[in-house]
Amino acid sequence: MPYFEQKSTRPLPRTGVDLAGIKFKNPVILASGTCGYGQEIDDLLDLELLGGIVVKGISLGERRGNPPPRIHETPCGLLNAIGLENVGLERFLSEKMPWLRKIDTAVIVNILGNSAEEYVQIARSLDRVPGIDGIEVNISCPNVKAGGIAFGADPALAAEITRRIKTVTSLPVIVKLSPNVTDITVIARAVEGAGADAISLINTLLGMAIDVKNKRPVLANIFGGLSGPAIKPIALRMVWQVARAVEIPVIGIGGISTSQDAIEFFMAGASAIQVGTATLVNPGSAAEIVAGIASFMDKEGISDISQMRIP
Amino acid sequence: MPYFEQKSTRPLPRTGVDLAGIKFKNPVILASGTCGYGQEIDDLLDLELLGGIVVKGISLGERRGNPPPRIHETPCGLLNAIGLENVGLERFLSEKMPWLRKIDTAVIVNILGNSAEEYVQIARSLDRVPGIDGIEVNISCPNVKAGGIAFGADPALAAEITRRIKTVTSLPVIVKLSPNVTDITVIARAVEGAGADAISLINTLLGMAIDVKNKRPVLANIFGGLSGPAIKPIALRMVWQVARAVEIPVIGIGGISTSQDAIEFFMAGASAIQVGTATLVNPGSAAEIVAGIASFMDKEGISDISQMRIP
Amino acid sequence: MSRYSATCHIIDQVRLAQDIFHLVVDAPDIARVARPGQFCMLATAHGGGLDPLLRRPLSIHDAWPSGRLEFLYRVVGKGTDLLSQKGPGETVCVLGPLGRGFRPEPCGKSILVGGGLGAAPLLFLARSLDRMDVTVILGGRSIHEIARLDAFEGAAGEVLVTTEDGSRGIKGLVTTALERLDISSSSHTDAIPCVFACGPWPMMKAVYAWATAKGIAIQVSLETQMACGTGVCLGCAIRPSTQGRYLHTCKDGPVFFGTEIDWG
Amino acid sequence: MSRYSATCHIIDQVRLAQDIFHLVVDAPDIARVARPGQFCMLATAHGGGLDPLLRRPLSIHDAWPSGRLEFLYRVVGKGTDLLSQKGPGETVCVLGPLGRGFRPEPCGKSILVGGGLGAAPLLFLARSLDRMDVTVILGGRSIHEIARLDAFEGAAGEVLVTTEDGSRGIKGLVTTALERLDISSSSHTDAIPCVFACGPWPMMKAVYAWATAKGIAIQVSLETQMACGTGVCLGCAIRPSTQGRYLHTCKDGPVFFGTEIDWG
Ligand SMILES: Cc1cc2nc3c(=O)[nH]c(=O)nc-3n(C[C@H](O)[C@H](O)[C@H](O)COP(=O)(O)OP(=O)(O)OC[C@H]3O[C@@H](n4cnc5c(N)ncnc54)[C@H](O)[C@@H]3O)c2cc1C
Ligand SMILES: Cc1cc2nc3c(=O)[nH]c(=O)nc-3n(C[C@H](O)[C@H](O)[C@H](O)COP(=O)(O)OP(=O)(O)OC[C@H]3O[C@@H](n4cnc5c(N)ncnc54)[C@H](O)[C@@H]3O)c2cc1C
Ligand SMILES: Cc1cc2nc3c(=O)[nH]c(=O)nc-3n(C[C@H](O)[C@H](O)[C@H](O)COP(=O)(O)O)c2cc1C
Ligand SMILES: Cc1cc2nc3c(=O)[nH]c(=O)nc-3n(C[C@H](O)[C@H](O)[C@H](O)COP(=O)(O)O)c2cc1C
Ligand code: FES
Ligand code: FES
Repeated sequence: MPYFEQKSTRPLPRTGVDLAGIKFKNPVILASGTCGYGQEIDDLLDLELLGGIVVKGISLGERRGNPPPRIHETPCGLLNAIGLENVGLERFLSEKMPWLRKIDTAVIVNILGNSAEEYVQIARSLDRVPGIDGIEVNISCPNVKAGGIAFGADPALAAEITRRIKTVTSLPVIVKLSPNVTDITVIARAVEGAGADAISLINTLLGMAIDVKNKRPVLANIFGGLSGPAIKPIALRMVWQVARAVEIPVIGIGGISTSQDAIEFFMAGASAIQVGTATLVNPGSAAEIVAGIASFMDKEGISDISQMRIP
Repeated sequence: MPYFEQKSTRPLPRTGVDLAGIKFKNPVILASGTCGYGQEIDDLLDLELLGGIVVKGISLGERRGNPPPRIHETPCGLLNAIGLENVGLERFLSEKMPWLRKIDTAVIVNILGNSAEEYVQIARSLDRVPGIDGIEVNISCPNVKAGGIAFGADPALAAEITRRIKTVTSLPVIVKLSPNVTDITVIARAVEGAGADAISLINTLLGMAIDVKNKRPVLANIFGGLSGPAIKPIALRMVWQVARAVEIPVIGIGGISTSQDAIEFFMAGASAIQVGTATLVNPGSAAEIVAGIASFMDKEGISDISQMRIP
Repeated sequence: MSRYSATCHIIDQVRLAQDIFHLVVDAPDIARVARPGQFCMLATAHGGGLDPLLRRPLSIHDAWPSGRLEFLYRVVGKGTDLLSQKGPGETVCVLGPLGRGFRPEPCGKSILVGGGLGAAPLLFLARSLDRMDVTVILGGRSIHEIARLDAFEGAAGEVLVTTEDGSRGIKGLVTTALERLDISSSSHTDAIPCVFACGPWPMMKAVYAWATAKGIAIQVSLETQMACGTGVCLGCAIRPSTQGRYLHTCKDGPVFFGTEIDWG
Repeated sequence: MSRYSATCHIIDQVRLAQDIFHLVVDAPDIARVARPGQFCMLATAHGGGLDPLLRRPLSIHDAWPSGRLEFLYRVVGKGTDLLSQKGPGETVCVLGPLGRGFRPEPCGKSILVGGGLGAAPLLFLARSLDRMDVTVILGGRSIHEIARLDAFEGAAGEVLVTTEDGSRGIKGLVTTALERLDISSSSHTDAIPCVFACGPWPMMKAVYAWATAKGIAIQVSLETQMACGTGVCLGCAIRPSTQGRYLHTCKDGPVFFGTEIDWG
């Protein structure tokens, strides 16, 4: 009896997180652009084991994306210049949401526009769509000419987009920041001031590779976004800085491939994390990370993700 | 006879480069902070095979550097927070220069001050010191509190330091840029306008790592500079951008460990390159890179480094 | 879809020529559902190494109900080099079967054309067809580039070898053999033959031109850079013959009808 | 300095216990000039892999005029794991000998204290001293952590083993053995003994305290993170006992006099 009581006083690790008004089963979310619209890897990864999924960036109209080659492997990293190929808002709602709606996991829609107006239009159309739990505003895509990075590098523009989106939607708004800036805390504070419910970071770092044999850039787009383990130290530093600069929750992204990596981000101050490139390498990564976090918390007697944070 | 004549009409590849008024035997230079003052690895790497050496950053007074731990390995990268431990200007001139003077390779002195005044003072003292071929101004060190990065992120400050240094020295002045900025071409153009003879880039990217077991940042300094193959795609992109934004020569740095890597930088527009972390991993790297470049040029019939540049 | 991520025991790995390896692993789930022309993504880094980061795509060379899954590959870089260093007793992580394979159609003779390691996916295809209706043409620079000839001879009614240096078979390219082929003869039908090709781009272009001129349907297995192989990254885009959306090698292919793609 | 960067053939690699390996390579240049207490940096990535990026520091366990160079190490992470997967016929890149080793001094008995894999550098040291003047104390949690006992017994006049679980020798810590030692007796002199220690930090602290209390000079071999091992990166800083400059493990050490460093 006393033995039983003793056991029961120790609660099971609570990996769930409430963040920006969204309930996540656990703090592990699939990153935009690395899990399609979910259905594409449903057979290889049980999405219901995860906290959530951020779908591929959606634009107003369908986009063809950049010409190939679009990807290139670098040391412990991946360069991509997909150029936001996506089905567009309309087909997303009619073709992708019906399936996503049935899955018991948080669904976040990543959006990208060519202008503030386009962001607003997409956000407005997503409002009150059943099954959508939140919007992630991509002001940080390095691979499309208009929009994207231009907004992410300018605190005033970033704030304006955030503010306007907040007025047209009741959904929680997560703003996704670009790492290609001098001081990320400036942008973070700007979007916090404009009403963002949470911040996610980082998007990819702008990079390139050259094809020595053919004497030209490898990617048709010349530049691409660098992701993967190579960028983890930079992402972690930015999460640490932003978590200390704002009050709203921070979602950590960048090179996370193991539960150890994820825990580093929680310690840096992230309330949740996203798994990107790791899913491309091993579709089961995110589920393995969920299990690893739970067993770490269990072993260390941690009952809530937020307890891991280094003050 | 015709066979012989045919051979002799093909000139040997000319790997030498004249850059900012400095004659380099070849375009391969050791990067500051990764080769000490040269003598430390003289037995493992014949410095006379190289184009030049940039010595460890020199400050006015001797510096103790940051407390340990100072370094940490990351995926394909290295985080360091040495904190500019160095012998100081006086001991550098009296203890290190006599040996360096005897070596037949270009000697560049990397300098760092806490204030514009300190940069000027060091630059003035180096002027006309026999054996010194140029100054590399480090306005990009992420690991010291005052100076360093603060100057490298502000075009006006960067220009002012460059201008003032140019007035007190007749030595060629190379300004070394920080990658931790939104738009590197702005800083590049600012220092070009202020009279810089060349630009070198990149210094390290600001990063961090967390010791999950002990629940604290790995480095005593919390943040450190990320170098090595992991950062090559970012460095290459910045060299490409800067080479297209300024007229003065660009020296490429960042993750170069093979001649293939070096050639990517030449194609991106670099006139010379520096080898940093690769020397730590394998002291012979730079000499291997020199040999690899020569054999590539020979095979491709390239007679001058500048021919490799992609227009 | 039924795709599996498996840590597989290596049953055997044999060097067939200077840089050509034949790898056999035990992968019951994958082998059971695999179709000719599909491929797998194989992890190549040793230990916990993260470089190379991405898995490498390799066609399924053969698959058996016993769980035996075979690959035939050439060492061209870091990833394939590391893979080739593994031996029996060790394991390799395999993701598959991936993509859309060959679609056998009612036709006369099936002409399978493999250039170099393009032969890899053709053995499994040949074995899935009626042996007597299959003609395999294997081309290479020299006899050293023709791998697993015995296996092909066991699986096909006719095997023609072409080498550029004439060290074996017909001296010339695979198209030299195609030109000489009597495409009307077939064991049991006068139907038009169909062609399945895999190999270097210029070879496939030439075979496509030959087939098109003859009015023969052709399916080709293509290679592009891939990050995921599962359809989520959209990195493996390939230009379609129309002005529309890009095709994606890892899910719309790797096998395409010749008419689907832009031959440039 | 005479240091060498060599690609060495592996003569032998034997697993001595669960995670302890004994590696023997052929490295004539390095072995010829190596001194006890020095170390080498070994590349661990396989093929052209760049992860792990840095080489791993390992003490020279033994070195012979024949060119035979030995290491004794424990698998603790990715690098040592990859190293342990290599075998005879393969090669490993070794940089060495590096650093400042033990400095034998005129003294009475030499007491060599190794905790766990801290034993690694002590065999070469023992062999360089007069066998009869050497007492080796090897400590571990259990007998499984005591490696190469036979070799030590061949090289030292006296070998004491301590295990925390009592599975062999004295039950307790190396300090338990030290306390029991009759430090005045020596084969040919009444001179004060000297101590050479290598092992986990708490152990070395305890041995340092013991030696200091007895007025005995002690040299310790330390471990810090290292990037280059050659003295150029200044990454391996370690706090000195004075307020002055930092010491650097790879060039001022790895062996230090106990009085040189800040015991914290
Ligand atoms: C669907 C498909 C099936 C294939 N089947 C086979 C096969 O059965 N046998 C075989 O020998 N080869 C096959 N290949 C080619 C094989 O994937 C490459 O040779 C291999 O990826 C090279 O990796 P590496 O690390 O050795 O070379 P590296 O040049 O170091 O690779 C660098 C990067 O380029 C990619 N890459 C290099 N060459 C190719 C290529 N030809 N196609 C696609 N990506 C490439 C690699 O995957 C890696 O991301 C196939 C490719 C595809 C797309
Ligand atoms: C001078 C010196 C001599 C050594 N001699 C021996 C020896 O003879 N036998 C032996 O078993 N071990 C020895 N070590 C410790 C050995 O270097 C580490 O166990 C090894 O580097 C771990 O690498 P890993 O990749 O397996 O572990 P990981 O933990 O994956 O390594 C990650 C990083 O931390 C570094 N690191 C991890 N542990 C240590 C450590 N204890 N000291 C320094 N760096 C570390 C690694 O070099 C690497 O850069 C020595 C260390 C030093 C500094
Ligand atoms: C192939 C690919 C496509 C991506 N597409 C998007 C996208 O559409 N929208 C977005 O916000 N981020 C996109 N990203 C960025 C990722 O969501 C993530 O921020 C980044 O890759 C860093 O995380 P990682 O290192 O875990 O991959 C993409 C990344 C990759 C690799
Ligand atoms: C250990 C270490 C110390 C460094 N010290 C300096 C320095 O004193 N001054 C400087 O300008 N750059 C310094 N750097 C930056 C390098 O010179 C180089 O710019 C950077 O490491 C990127 O190149 P790499 O990837 O080839 O190492 C240092 C880098 C390392 C790794
Ligand atoms: S390789 Fe990722 S979608 Fe095809
Ligand atoms: S490890 Fe580089 S100086 Fe010691």
